[in-house]
Amino acid sequence: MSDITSKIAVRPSLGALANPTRFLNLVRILLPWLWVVTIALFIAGLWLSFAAPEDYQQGRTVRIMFIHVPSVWVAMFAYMVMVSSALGVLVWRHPLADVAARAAAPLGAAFTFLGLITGSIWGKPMWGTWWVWDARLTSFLVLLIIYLGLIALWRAIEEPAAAARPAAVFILIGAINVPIIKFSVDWWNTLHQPASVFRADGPTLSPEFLWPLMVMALAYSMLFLTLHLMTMRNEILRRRIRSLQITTARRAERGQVE
Amino acid sequence: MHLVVTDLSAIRGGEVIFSGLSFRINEGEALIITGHNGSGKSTLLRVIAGLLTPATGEVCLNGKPEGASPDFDDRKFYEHCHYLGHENAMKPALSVEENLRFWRAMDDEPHLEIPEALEMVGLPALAHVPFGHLSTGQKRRISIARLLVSWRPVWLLDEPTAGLDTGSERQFAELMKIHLEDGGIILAATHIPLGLKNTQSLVMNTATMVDETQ
Amino acid sequence: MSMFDDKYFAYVTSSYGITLLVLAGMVLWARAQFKSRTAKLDEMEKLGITRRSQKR
Amino acid sequence: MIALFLRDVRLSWRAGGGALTGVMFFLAVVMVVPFGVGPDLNLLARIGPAMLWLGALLASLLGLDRLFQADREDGSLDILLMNGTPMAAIVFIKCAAHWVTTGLPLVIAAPLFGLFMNMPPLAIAATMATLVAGTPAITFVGAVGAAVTVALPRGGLLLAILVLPWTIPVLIFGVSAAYGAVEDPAPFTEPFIVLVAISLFFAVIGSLGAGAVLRHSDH
Repeated sequence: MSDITSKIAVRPSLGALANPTRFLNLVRILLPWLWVVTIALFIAGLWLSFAAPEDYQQGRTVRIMFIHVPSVWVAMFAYMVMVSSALGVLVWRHPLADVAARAAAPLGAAFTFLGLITGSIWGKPMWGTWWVWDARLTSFLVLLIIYLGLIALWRAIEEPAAAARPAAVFILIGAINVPIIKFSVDWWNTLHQPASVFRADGPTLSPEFLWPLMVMALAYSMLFLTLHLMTMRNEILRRRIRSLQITTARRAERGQVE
Repeated sequence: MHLVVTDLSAIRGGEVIFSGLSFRINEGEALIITGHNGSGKSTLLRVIAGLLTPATGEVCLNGKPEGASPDFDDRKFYEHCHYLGHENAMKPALSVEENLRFWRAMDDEPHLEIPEALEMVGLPALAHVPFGHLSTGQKRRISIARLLVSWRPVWLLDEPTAGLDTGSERQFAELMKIHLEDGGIILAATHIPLGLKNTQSLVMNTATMVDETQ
Repeated sequence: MSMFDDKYFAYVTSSYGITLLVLAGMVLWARAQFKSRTAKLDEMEKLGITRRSQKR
Repeated sequence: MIALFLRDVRLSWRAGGGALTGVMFFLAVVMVVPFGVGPDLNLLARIGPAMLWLGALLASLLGLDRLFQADREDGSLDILLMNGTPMAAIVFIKCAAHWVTTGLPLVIAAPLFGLFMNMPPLAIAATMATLVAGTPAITFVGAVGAAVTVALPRGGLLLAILVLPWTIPVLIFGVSAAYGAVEDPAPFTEPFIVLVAISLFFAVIGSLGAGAVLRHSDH
């Protein structure tokens, strides 16, 4: 019976964050500040977006842009975080990499779902239907399926260490979809309007729209970062409980001296 | 209360496993079934447990242990039996306590409380541990604990001490003694001497009855 | 108030409403999970510790 | 008996339980249709109810082979067989638990997928109603297939083939009821009532049948 004593197999590796206990302390210290910054950004963003003038065509619905676009960006940002975590698992074998990837998946799925819903509500008055099968929306729906597939994969394999590599490989395979989303508006003639911020020759949005969008995007990103630290902490705790259960069983086995 | 088996025979896959088997076991007695592998020990236990239909013969339980529920007799025979097969009948994803609580709720005659049952098998600390994390020996002892959480007079045990170390074996022999003293009946297919007093033994390959031996 | 009789009003409020629901849901879910796990961990640590010191 | 229901529901959420797989498969089926059929919205709206029904049918057949196999592999099935309760009741409760963890999520997800198929709200509501009435029939009839194939290694595939013929009436009445709600001449209530009748009928036949098969299979 191999004697599993250490709670999480920690190998010497780069970065102070590698040690889960130190990471947990860091999170405990950082969280209050992160919440303060996130809430402040949200207040500023919402205030700015409601101060923005109405769009001459869309009227009031342009306000939906301020919550649709950030959630799409964060959905893809979350996937980028998972891709780097997947590399962390496969290349550098960083012990927290799988934790980071696994913690980001539900958040990414939620932001993707939000992006789909708000986009669909925003599109209804303009396109007349809730959903249209065009390149941008479909590839974004594929992103949601990839997220849900990853969550199902992680839930299917009970042993966390065993799930790390297959999940990482699946993340990398799924990564092809993100550029497709980004450039789908350019490659195919889509109903979805072309990129208006991150473009070769600079944003086409006028400043009073650009500022609320930027602040809201920052607020969303900070929210994601805060939630991601929390879900990573939850995942570490889940693994601690699990290994503590294993050691209790092992100790009961060894303690069986009549 | 006594268990009577008359002219029992079983055929599986067209081949006669055993035939013309009759015996009677009284309250507080045990029957140790031995024989080489594939001699039909498990088949006999599964037939008595009602999981396999016998070719001929019948199994019946006469009389009633004191303190049994009024409608004791009219329930099917196997409802008075606990069966412990090669598998442990526990879900790896559920914790030990959840598994035992489930089996205790499934039977209508609860017996020991779960902590008490775990204490009897010497694993009190494992209540919250998911069953999948236990070692083979511990899993076997938890499936033995299942026999304790609800009361059924007849125990049908197929290699009960498989995977157990000597300490746990002695502990289980102790549990079997207590069950016999409580007026139960035990049929156990095992090679390991369980040190029980009033036992009959049945050697399966020649399917003959060997009378009372220590 | 022109703000309310605008026919787009329903769209804006519903999208903001759903966003608020989902974001708040995520935060509450994360906090609830944290609380239940720390509670379970403390309970097991306490249990775990007494088991170790108590010589059977 | 509630204990068995609660255990199965709780199990489907634990690691390896597969609670999400039914809905995911349903989403995959609905998503693939526009790629095959083309993004023409009113065509999609016309075939919407049929596609939702096909997806729900295949998705609920998906998880059925594990209905008894999991219990057989870990020995629980033997102990359940020795329980005092008649096997039909045990099968009924396991089917109910399976329906709640697989069938119900399909119904809850149907409106979202209805939007993907550009279906009008009335059609979505009708499809949801027919799905609520129809998916139990699939689970119960599938239970008989699951009981028959419980000992076979690749039971899942055989189950789908065995059970598909009996699910055709469910599909026919389900889709016709869904269309009935939208096109005026076609009735909604008549096929819907037949659908409910089929579900109740299969609930009895399926439970009794699967119970008998499990009871008398000398494996």
